[in-house]
Amino acid sequence: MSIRRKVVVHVAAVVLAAWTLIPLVWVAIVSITPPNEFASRPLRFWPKVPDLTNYPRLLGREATSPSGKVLEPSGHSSLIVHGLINSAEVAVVVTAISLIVCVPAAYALARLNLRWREAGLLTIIATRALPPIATTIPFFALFSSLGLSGTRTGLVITHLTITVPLLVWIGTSFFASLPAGLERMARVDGCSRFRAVTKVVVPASGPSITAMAVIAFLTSWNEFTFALIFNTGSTAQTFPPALASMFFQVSVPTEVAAATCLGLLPPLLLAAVFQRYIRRVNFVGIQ
Amino acid sequence: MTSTATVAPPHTPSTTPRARFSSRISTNRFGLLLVAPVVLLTVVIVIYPVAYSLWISLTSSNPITGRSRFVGLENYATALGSGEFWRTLTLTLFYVVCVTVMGTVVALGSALLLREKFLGRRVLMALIVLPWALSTYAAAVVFRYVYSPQFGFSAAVSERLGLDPSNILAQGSVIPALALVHAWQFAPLGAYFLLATLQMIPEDLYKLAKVDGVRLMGRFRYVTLPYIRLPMAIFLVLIGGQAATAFDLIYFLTSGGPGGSSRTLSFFIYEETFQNQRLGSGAAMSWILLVVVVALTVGYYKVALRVGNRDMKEET
Amino acid sequence: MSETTLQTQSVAIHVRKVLKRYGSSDKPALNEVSLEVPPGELLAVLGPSGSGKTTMLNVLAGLEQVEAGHVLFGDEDVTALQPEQRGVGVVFQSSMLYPHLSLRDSISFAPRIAKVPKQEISRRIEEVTNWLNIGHLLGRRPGEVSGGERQRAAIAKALVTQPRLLLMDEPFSAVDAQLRRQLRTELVKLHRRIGTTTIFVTHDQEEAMAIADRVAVMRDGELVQVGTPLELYRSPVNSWLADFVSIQPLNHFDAHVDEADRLVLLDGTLTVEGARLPRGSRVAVGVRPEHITMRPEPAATTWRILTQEMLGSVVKYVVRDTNGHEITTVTTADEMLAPDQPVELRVDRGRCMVFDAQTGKAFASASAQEASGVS
Amino acid sequence: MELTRRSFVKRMSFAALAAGVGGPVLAACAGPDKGAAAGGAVLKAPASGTGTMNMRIWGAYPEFVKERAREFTDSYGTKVDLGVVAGDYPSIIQTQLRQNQKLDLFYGLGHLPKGWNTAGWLHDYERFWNKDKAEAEMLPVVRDALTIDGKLIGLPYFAFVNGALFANKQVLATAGLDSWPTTYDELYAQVRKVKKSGASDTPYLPSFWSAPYYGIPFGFVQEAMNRGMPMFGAGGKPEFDENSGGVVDMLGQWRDLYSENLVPKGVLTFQESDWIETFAAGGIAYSPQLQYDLRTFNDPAKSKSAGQFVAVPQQGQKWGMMHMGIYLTGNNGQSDEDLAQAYSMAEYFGYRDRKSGEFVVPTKWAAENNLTQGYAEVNNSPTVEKAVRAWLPDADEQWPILKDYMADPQYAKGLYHTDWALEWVSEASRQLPQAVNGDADIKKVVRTLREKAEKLIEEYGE
Repeated sequence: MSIRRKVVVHVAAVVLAAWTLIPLVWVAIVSITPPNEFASRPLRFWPKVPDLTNYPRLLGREATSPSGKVLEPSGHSSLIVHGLINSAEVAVVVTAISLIVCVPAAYALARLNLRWREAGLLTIIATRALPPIATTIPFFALFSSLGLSGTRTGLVITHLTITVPLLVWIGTSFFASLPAGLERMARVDGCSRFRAVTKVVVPASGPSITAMAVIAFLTSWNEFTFALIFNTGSTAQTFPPALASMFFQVSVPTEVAAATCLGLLPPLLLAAVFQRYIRRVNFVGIQ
Repeated sequence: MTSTATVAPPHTPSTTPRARFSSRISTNRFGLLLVAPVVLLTVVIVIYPVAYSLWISLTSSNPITGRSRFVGLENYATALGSGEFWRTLTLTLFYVVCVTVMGTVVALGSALLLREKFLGRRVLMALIVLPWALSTYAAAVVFRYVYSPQFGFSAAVSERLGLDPSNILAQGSVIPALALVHAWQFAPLGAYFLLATLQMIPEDLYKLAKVDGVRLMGRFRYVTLPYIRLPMAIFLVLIGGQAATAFDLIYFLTSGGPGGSSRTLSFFIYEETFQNQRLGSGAAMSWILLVVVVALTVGYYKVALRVGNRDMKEET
Repeated sequence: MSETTLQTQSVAIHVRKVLKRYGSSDKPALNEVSLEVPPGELLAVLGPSGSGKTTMLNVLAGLEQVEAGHVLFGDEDVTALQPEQRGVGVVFQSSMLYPHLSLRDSISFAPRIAKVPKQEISRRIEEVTNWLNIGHLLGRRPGEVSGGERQRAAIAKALVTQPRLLLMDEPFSAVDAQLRRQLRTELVKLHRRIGTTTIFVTHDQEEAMAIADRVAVMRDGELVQVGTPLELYRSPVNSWLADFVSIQPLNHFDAHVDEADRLVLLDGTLTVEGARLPRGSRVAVGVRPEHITMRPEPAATTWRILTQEMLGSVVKYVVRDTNGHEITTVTTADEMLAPDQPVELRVDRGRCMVFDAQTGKAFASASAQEASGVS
Repeated sequence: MELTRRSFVKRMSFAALAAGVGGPVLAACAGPDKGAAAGGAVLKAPASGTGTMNMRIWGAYPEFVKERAREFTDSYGTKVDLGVVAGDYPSIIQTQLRQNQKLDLFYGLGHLPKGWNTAGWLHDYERFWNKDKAEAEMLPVVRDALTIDGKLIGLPYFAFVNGALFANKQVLATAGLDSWPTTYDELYAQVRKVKKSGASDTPYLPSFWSAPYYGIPFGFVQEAMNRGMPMFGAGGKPEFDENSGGVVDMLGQWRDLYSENLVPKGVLTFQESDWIETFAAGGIAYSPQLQYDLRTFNDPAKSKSAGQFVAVPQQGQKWGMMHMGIYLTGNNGQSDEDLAQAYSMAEYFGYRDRKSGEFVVPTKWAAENNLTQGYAEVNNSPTVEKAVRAWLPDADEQWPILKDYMADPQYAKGLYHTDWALEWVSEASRQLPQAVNGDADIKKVVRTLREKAEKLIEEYGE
């Protein structure tokens, strides 16, 4: 590689890193800016006295500010803490159900040469073209009669409408890429059809299934529209509407920034840890 | 024969236990059994509600008085006859174009870069996943801190450069500004996706092109592009569909403003169904949007596949 | 010698009128095929691609359900049994091991499923892997060992289940020629040692002839011939098979029987004495290159050497007659004859394979045997 | 098509599914099926608190409400499940009411309860044991606002002036201004002077132009009313039009403010937190704000120009209008006992503590957060005055000004007491910004808004 090319490539790498990170880092910086330094003129890129108190305060603890003042827990702490807990619960249940339902289906669609395979996959993928707001309309009516509005169960159901088609889609392409004949070997090794799936195909697809799980978790954790419409203000409120309640209200922007960081940390960590698996996602899936 | 130590008892039909259920049924039935939960779930929580929303779109009901009546295609006619609907549809298409262009440029640029060797490549490869891990709502919250003329990063930078912090979310620039957030959030997926394809292009092809005296842009046009056209098409369909149905980004950053400058069809539907609670006309507009998105997707897919196939044929 | 403690079994395999069709296809993949395999035999199923040989293997393993007919292991009818109930060991063509497991876990997978006690599994693994010389690789994954080691591990995996029947689906197709020959020899030795009935599917006739006790040749879903390599070599039932099992391409001739009971080949430039066929009959004759005796004869006028090719222990010559007909001969590499060398050719009746001119079927093997007796 | 066994089974399962899920759905979609919950004798205050009450509030000061809820539980035994809602509050709550979520006590704004009551989603307070006493103590404007169809619909959560005109003394001093504006025209003239003087680049922050639904429509209605322009008559009949000057001229002035860059950039997409932050950051001369936020602006922890923010006196010109928060009770078919529990909680939060007889929560609201209440006794109490004077700049001058704001504010009853106020407000929040930023012709916007009201009257009046 010529020197010139080397320089160009490294500069481009720095630009890409900056483009990716600056928005995130800036929110983190705002979250540790003390209120009296916030929005100072001219704007500072780093606070003179970093102030981490927003975090313990949002998690419901008292905190001592850099100036030694003892600050009460944030008024939004229960909102945020409950939101985080609910989000985690809902996301875990959604992930579990999605995997239980989608792994066998994706496996079957990818490897069993079913009749109606194409039609099934196309239907599933077509549902992805629905605007999320459009699916809320029928649920609007459904939930009132079933009493599911404002419950975690209801939210899990709505999240499944997104994760199930998505996971079947990407799962199908995952399983299609498994070595041929794996199940035949399992069969002669003494597995029934079903055990061949559970004992061989699933373990052999560890990374793929991990990627599916991560994607299901992220999708649920980040889901906003259903959570806003059905669960805002309820005890089953997840993090996104809780953050929205702070965002749209008289909150100190630095505190909102800290809340944002708290809510974004789990997906960011998860994605960073499992990014090697996520990279395997292949959307070509169907031909 | 040398192995005579012992001989296992012969298998006889009477000692062979019955095969497990999953083995006894035909492959097709076993497959249907595995697919059944998804089919059932999809029917109950996706197909049925969607079909139900089709029914809703043929009705008109008042949220307060509770009066509801069947109106046939009136909601569709009203939507298609209203200037506001066409305005939001046009805005949606503009938004989709902005998002796809920006998203593709960033994704392709990242992929081309990540194919090179440089210091910290592995780290960067892992880093770029981060925006993707957020949804558009979270990206919107994050970019509020970038765009704000009062305390945003962009304001801080422009101040340092001696410029007047401009209002990025103003009439003229709001759609590209929102599209940028969308592209920021969605491009990593495209980058990974394209990179996987780029890495399959044989290095020899580039050498050959070099020997033939093809310049950098030419090498991109004649070597790289034919390979990535199909994955690129798929990425464009994905990001385009995402953009067409995006709502939370707009909800958080502009609420459709200023003055309706960012009221895309998806947000318009939100206003109609949720703020006004006019489920009928909201559902009708959703269906129109769905048809538009599906038609564009299918049309685009077909074109892309044809072009892709043609390229591949030229190759061989 | 009894260092083997692995409990091996050898059952007779009976395949009776098995019919198998895929989907709605009219042409059956197996068209009422019957096959008898005595206990302990190493049978090669040989055929070109699409001949139904892999289907046959799948039917034996239980991976495919048959439409009609029966499969018996010994006197047990296993037709309706699922693969997991049949007690067969299979070495597949590709992905012979579980990619996500270490060799040890792959090999012990089936006995673990069968709930064989742990100690017993270890004992068997130790024994089998010692035979195959892969004991030191057990901790690795398939991606971390060489192709040959993968093959050996796959065989070990098939053996630890102590199968009644060992099935192998072109197991050596993915390795290079030299290693393939080596593995073949090892397989034969191993089979001698364990004596399990083994059915080996291949499209490589050389491989089939080299290792098998008997070879079953398949074509278009039918069994063409089952016999020892020598039988196939010497008495193929038709000209297609004769071609298919020969290493060097056959010389084919249209021939007729003349008044002197001679087979007249190539407009008479080559004749074979003692046809023992009705006068005037028209037949197809196939002669293997190695069965044409060639002798340098400066005075000969009909045949001259066109090209020669050194093939190691033998030399292949293409010889041309005055009419421009060419035939191929192979002789031992004692001497090299130069091109243009006039030669004399002789073909014994016993070396001729005579087929019906229309159907390509061999004439009754009795006459062939008689013929060979004469030579 | 032949009806094979398979296809028959398939059809049957679809039918079963449709019947199982579809039945209730269709029933639910038919609209409100409960009649208005009315009638019945006046209830007795419950002897003890039981069960759990669902409470939903707007996102302002959630920690304050949480603390009061804890005190209520300690004192009365009733547990409180408190939910905080912000953003599209009316739509979110209306959705939950429609979906029959259990809402025992929840916050509503003045323009909401009329329609909700018509739909049968609310329990009125006619059976509340202290109804007459509470009504007697309310400010007249508050009592009027809370009386819907002749019935008391709830108890006051707060009552303050929305769009109270605040000034930043520092900026005015720099610009050399020393007299308060007495009309909107004077206000806008001063704003231009400030900009000219260089004291501020964007001297005016019309906080009510911003993105939320309670932004620009409220600003529009309040400025029109304060300028004496008729807006809505009886039954919500629109009394404005595009031909007679009035609101058209007013919007023209707004358009000028915007195009002359007298207002901060991005104001049309501001959220509430943005407009508070922007004013608190200094550099703005005048801004109509929520009255109670005067405390926020003068809080050094939240504001860089604390001590500089004062309310502009109403000298013949009213600024802003009455803004009402209301404790409402949902009608989910609850028993009289449960209703009494809801009343009991409403009484504690929105009236007097039954045990002490004092205005406990309202007084704390007013004293701690400057959130004025629907009762003169609370707003003028020594506790509150003392608390407010503690932080209020120029307290001797400012305290009477603040009291004056609450003396006789305008209230947009003509609009608010319609079944369709929410819908009109939504439409206005979309139309008006386009008039301000020049996307749409002002006259056309005004006509659209009038026609919208007429159409809604027709539809709801059917």
